[in-house]
Amino acid sequence: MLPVFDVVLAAAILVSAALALWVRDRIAAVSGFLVTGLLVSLSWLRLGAPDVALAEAAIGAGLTGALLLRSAHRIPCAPSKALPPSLWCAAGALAIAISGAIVWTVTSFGAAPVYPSLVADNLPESGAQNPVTAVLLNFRAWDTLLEIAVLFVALTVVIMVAPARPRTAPLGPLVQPFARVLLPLTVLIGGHLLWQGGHAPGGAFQAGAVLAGGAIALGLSGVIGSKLTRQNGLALLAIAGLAIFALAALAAEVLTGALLGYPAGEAKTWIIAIESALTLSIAATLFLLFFGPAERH
Amino acid sequence: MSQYLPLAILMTSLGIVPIILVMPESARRLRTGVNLAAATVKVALVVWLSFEVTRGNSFDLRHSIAPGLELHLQADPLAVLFLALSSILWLLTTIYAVGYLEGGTDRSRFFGFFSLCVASTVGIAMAGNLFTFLVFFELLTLATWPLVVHRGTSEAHRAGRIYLVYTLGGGLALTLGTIWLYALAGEVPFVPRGVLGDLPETAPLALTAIFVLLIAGVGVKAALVPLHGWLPLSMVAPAPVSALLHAVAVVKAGAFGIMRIVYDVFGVETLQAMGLAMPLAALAAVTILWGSFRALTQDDLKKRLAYSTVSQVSYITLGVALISPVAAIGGLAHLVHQGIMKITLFLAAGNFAEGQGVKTVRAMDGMGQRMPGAMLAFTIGALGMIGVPPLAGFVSKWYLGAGGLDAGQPMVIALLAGSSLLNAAYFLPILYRGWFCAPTEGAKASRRIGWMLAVPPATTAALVLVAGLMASAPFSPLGWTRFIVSLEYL
Amino acid sequence: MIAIPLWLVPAAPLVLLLAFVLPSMRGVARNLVPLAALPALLTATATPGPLSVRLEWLLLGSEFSLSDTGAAFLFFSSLLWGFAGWQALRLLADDRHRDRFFGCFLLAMTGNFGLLVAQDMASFYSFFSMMSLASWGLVLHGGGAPQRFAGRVYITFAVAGEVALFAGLAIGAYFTGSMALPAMASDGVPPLAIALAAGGLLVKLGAVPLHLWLPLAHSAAPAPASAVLSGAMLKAGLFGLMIILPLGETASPAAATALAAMALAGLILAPVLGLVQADAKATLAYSSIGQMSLMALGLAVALAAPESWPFVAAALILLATAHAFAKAALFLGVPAVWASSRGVSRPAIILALCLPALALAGMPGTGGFKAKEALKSAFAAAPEGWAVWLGLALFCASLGTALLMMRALTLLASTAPKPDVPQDVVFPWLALLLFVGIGFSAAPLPFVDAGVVKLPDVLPVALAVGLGLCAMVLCRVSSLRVEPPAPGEILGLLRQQTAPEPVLALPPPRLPRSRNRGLVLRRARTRLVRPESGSLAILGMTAALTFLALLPDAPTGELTGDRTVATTP
Amino acid sequence: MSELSLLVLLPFLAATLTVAVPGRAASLGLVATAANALLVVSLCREIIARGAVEQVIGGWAAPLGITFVGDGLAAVMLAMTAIVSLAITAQAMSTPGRAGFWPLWMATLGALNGLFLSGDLFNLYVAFEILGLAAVGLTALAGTPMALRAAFDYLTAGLAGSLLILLGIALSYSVTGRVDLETVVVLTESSNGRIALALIAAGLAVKAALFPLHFWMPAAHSSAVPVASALLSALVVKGALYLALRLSIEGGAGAEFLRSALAVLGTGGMLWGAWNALRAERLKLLVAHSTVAQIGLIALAIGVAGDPLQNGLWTAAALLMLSHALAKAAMFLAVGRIAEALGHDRISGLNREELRPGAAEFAFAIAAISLVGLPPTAGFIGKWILIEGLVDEGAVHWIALLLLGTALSAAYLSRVVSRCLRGGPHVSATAQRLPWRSGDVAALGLATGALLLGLAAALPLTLLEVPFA
Amino acid sequence: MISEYAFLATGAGLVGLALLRLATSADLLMRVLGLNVLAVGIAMLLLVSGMGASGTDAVPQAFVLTGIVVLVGVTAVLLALAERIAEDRDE
Repeated sequence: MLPVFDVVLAAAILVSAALALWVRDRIAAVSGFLVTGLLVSLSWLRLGAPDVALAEAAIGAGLTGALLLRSAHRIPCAPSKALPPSLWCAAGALAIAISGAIVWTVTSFGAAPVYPSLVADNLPESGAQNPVTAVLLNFRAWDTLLEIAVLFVALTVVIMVAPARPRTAPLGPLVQPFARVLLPLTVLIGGHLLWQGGHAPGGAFQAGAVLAGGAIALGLSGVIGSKLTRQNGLALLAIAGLAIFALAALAAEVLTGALLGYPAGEAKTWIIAIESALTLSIAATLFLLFFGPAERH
Repeated sequence: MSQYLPLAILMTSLGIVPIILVMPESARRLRTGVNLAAATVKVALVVWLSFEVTRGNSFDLRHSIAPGLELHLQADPLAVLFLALSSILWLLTTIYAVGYLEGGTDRSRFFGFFSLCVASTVGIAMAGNLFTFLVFFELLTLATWPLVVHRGTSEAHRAGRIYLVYTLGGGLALTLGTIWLYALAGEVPFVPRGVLGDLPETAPLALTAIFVLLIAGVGVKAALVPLHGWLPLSMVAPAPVSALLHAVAVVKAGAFGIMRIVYDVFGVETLQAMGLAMPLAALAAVTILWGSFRALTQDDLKKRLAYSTVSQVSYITLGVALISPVAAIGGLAHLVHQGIMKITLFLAAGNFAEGQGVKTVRAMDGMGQRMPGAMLAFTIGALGMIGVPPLAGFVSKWYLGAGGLDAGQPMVIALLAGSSLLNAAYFLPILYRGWFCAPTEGAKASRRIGWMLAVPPATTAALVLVAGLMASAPFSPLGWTRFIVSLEYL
Repeated sequence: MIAIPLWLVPAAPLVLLLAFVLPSMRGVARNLVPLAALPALLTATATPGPLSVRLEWLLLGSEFSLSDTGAAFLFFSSLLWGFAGWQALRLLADDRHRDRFFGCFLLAMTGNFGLLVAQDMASFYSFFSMMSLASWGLVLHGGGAPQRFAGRVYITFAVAGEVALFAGLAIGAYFTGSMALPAMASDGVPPLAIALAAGGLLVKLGAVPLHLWLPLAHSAAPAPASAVLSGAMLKAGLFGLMIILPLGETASPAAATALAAMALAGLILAPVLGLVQADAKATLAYSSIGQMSLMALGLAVALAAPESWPFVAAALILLATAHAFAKAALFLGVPAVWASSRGVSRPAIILALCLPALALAGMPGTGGFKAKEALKSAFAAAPEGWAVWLGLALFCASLGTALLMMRALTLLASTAPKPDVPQDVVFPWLALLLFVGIGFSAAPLPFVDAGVVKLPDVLPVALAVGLGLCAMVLCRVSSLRVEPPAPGEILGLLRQQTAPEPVLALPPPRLPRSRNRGLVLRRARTRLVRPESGSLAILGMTAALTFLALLPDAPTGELTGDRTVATTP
Repeated sequence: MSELSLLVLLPFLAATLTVAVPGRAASLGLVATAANALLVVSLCREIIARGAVEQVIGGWAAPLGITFVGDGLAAVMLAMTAIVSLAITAQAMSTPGRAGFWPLWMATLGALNGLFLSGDLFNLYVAFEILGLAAVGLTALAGTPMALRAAFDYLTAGLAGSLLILLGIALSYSVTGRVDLETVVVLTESSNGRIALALIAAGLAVKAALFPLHFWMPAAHSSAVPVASALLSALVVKGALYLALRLSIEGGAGAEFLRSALAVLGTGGMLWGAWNALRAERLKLLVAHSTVAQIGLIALAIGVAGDPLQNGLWTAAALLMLSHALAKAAMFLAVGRIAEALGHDRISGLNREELRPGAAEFAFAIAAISLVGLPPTAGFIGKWILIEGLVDEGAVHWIALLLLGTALSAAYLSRVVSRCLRGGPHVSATAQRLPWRSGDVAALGLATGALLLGLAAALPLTLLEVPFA
Repeated sequence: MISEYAFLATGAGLVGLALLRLATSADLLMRVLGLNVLAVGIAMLLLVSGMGASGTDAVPQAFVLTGIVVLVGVTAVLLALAERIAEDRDE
């Protein structure tokens, strides 16, 4: 039964993606993309990757979708002539060829991944029970540091480019209570995800995304927008993640002689400390990515 | 201490380049002072060096750039010959240029590149291997270009562009040949009688191709037909630059390069065995005649002189290509002789243009009355070019003729005779107009020529006379040349 | 006598020339021009002769010494240069370009003296060309159209001669391995070398057909210059030939025949062309051709019969000396005639000019006669079959010369006086005339019996006088007129009548080309590219690379062996 | 703390500080670049003395963890970055900056350092993302519509490129089960592994602006502010080229198909870039097209160098990169100064101005010499090594192409230099050259450095001899 | 097994679709969407490759996570740029 579900799911993903990419209506396209994201996160759950599925739902579908929705009506359709059919066909053929090559490559017999055993062997020393968290924040923490740097750079560029701020429409008295509930709720969920990340699916990114999502909703409703986004404090919070992570990396090197090499036995503490900082920083960053800079230059 | 003499000689001109380039336009006295001081110091250093070399001291400065590649400065007698020529003429040309550009624009730029030009010439002279030679050879191309286009007119730029096309093209050929040779033979130092070992037997075709590439590369600067097209065009440059191009630096560098390639890379015997000497000599012969033919019909004075250079420089090539010590003496001596004669001509021509606005042969009427000194210098230079004894040109032609016979090529005598006739045919009308025709009515009022313009051509004219008259004195160009050839052919 | 260093002979005029460089010195220097020849004269007459000098540093190693022949040539040359210089001083006193003239004059003088003492090829050639080229200035001095034409022709021949001489000497030097000039005459020198060198010298000598420049130059140059040209410089050619030809050693019949043919042609051509000239100086010039041809004939005989050389040499020296003085006296007389009015002085001058004229024609009692006698006796040794026409040639030479002299004097007598010629040009001429008259009649000639005058000796002159009178009468009676040919003979045909350009005509100045060739391409607008085409390119590239990855590779070596990265060779 | 850690982390720390303290951004940048340069010097000394340096991050050895590898090639690239960064910082300090420049610049520096040191494919991908994003930010810095549009196109192309790289990494993971650099040689052994490599190469071609995937590049490089253009052209594209060279080295003989592709594409780029540069009317556009041509040349050099395990021709490519970085940075700085002084950057108008920046023009000329690769520049030495090797192999066609490329670059660069030398009737007699400015020193110093680098080529070549451990 | 193939085909299909869309559309928003779909497809491929008998490999999961975060940053920048371009065009 399950394989059938998987096949249907796979087909649905493809169809929704094709819809998202080919419908003319902006909102429909973005919606299609959102649906694709959700279906994909579902499929990833099926693939045994709940961490990623969570992240895709929160960030890939959720935040990206919000960003796209924000921008969809502001970016006009390009008045472009249709591509000549010959080129179209050529592009289609090439795309199919590449897809085919990919399928062939992956299905051909390849070496078994070397990582599972390594991860399993070293998991106890990593300070996290969740292997994904262990990889992210210990085994390959350097990747994560650079990833934070990407967010930092993205934020810098967005602030510099400074598009017009999204319109915030006060939601009115009816929704205000809902908003008041939303904030503590997101904080709660975020905290849980962060804490859970140590041993079960979840972690800083998912937590940060949830926090940011809540904050964006509040911001759009006009509850916190005027106060929070007009101050540089949020920006400082956003950049603090990178700074703290980098300093921690250096500090670890001072202590153990290896960059990002946490002192033996204290790995968990370090990871949680870093993750906490990152959660706040990521949340602030994502929020600012959505809302843009405090002031236009 | 004296070990660094070659470097010191190089730096006297190279070191002042940045200093002069950054000087403000108005710092005339300072600039002149620096220029003249450097030139004087260099002459002194070169004299010192030549004494050291005659005493048998050798100089070797090496700087490794990459494995198998090094910059190598040395001072063998051949280098000293070229050094002495360029340093002395540089001093004179600098004096002249200071006077010539009085009130001109962009003088800092001009003198900066002027010095760079001479620095590269010095580098070419003292290059101890083919790579070093190549480096300075290309530097020379670049340093000369701003001088050629100095006037900034469209014509100058056209000439500059063509100059670049030719010389950079030649540079590419030279580069390719050099790299190829390095790939075949490893390091290629300049050693008398060549460095190729048994390569002529193992890779004759490749060596022939390399020889053609190398000669084509240096042949552009040496203005070998058909690579000479840039030279007559670049006479649009100011007179001191023309002097530099034709007498001190560029053309000479090409001829000197041919010498190095023939003597110190391939070696005359190898070259003869490979059958490459005769084609080179034939090319030189064609160039000699062709240049002279073209000079006949030029009305522009400097253009006529330029074609004359095309012809005369190939005497040097001819002397080198005729595999004979006597011809070699002639060719090497002509390196110096042609230099001092042609610089005399160009400096005098510059004076005509400056003092009387005369730039064409047509307008030369009565120049002997209007500017007797310059005309006298011009006459001496021209007669020397024709080969009239006892001037310098005669000495080299004499040795070339004898060398032709020595090499079993009696046609060389006919060639020399024909060329001398052509030389006379294009120079004597100028002398005739200058001395025996009445000045035309429209001749411009004379502008006073300062001593800085008057002295250099007079000096070089005197040198032409002395070099011919005292040819057999031990320190004459001829004497030095004999010394060099005794090394090459021992 | 005073022992004068030999190098001073050419150096004296050269030093004087240097004085001309300073404007303040020029006045003094000009007056010293005639005296510049004094060291040469003193050296030529000094006994014993001066020591030879060797200057290793000079040119290619120079050697100077004075042979007997050289001394004889130097003697008359120095005198001629001195007198000519003197007259030039007077004649050109008011000329604007006199300093230019004297510069060339002194330079030519240096060359002439120098080549007479030079013993090595380089310095000989140097002095020779110095003389030739400087004479160009003398020819051109007048600045008119005839001078320009003459100058053009002269320099063409001179340079060609120089080049031939250079080639000959260079070949000779190579084959003998010696720079010494007499080595040219030794064995082992290829005939080509001698022929080339001789060719160069024959140009100077004015041998037919290399004489074309000579009448033009002589008539175009100022009279003193013509005097030295004809009297001294032509002899330089003779002198050179006497040294470089292998005379007195082996017979070379072919060369002798060729030279004899040239000489005979000259002997015939000279009077024919000279008689129809309208200019006295041109007539005199043709007479020079005749006389020099006679001397060439002497050389030809010596070439054919080596044993005759000592006699021929002496005779040639004598003949050269006689011709030099006589011809110089005639040329210097031309300004004297110009300066004289049609009154008493002119007939006197013409009469006085008859003396050198007769000497030239070989009138018994003159130095010319003695010289010709000497030559005639030297010809006795000529080979079989030569004797007949040699005698005829000598007779023709005398006859021709006599006719030419008559023609010249007649022309001179009818010349219009030139008021701008100063009167005092007469004095140098007179002084020279004394030499011709007094000094030369008594020249000691041991091998010629000068005492007896036979009828055949005066025959040519008498015949000439007779013929001349007949012709004159004939012309008067029949009003026959001889149209003088264009100067320069066949070269006259080449002469442009309108505004001659010097030597080589220039093409019209070319307009600078405005076409702007080059590698620069202009006006490239950035095309509007479809934004998606970039992605299309990426897609295509990706597919292409993927395809490439699937292509089977050439077999590669060990893949996972040594992992050391290679570096520069 | 080791140099390696500081090299990658200091710039990021500086970047955050410049955001936090915008008033001191310039001096912070200066301190960071200076410290970076000192660190590089110290690292190079260490590498020369003791061979390649390796650092295992977090104590987790590859393939699980990530390793920093400081071999000769990495050191040369780091040194290149350090030199150029000093000049760019100097120039940026002398011109009024825009907000955002310093953090972006510092992030670029950090990303480059991380890129050059990284020994892990996925880590390289992330570094590329930082680099690409920061470069886009620098492009957009000018704020003009053109710059923004160029930035957008740059980012989409760059993102497509990095996603292709990621796709390649994904495939290589599926083939070999690991993603560290050691996996490359395994990849070359099978067809599907080579497909993964091909995808990575396609991504790199986009990132390196390799013909014909350079479409985004001229607009981006010519519309950015001068300092940013210099950075983009000199350093950012080098990241991708470096990785291409690294793959060629790691792949060894099996990467031959990649090298053939690079050679062909490089040739195309060299010719196409030169052609466009010959036709360009604007100075900045000319320089940008020249970058296309020069990248083509470098790719050609990597491509024809053959198996780096067998011969040392690849050092030529490294030298060419080094030379191009210095010269092109100098050139863009000079062009910026010229355009600023004249108010335009039309080539045809260069000679008509009465006030001309002499020092900048001079810097341009010197940089042009280096770019053409005339002796004794490092570019020349690079070409020398390459041609000498090709002669040995008898690859005449490649030699001819190299020479053709050299001649073409001389042709288009001389267009500008010749204009600078031209006075002509338009310039009045009182025409003056602008006096020196402190910022000119950067361009001139960099250009001179590029010129003299050839004389000191022994140093980079010695460094390059230090092999990958 | 079938599931794996299905998701593999999905991943490859997403990549193909995205590449095709990128190559055929000039629309700014479509390009952003296309790139995002491309990234999702690649992530899918990574996860499919990481599947093994003992569960999904954690390392590619971490890669995908990183990729998702990176992509949201880049998307934000892209959209910001696109909006500014649109604004500038409107003005």
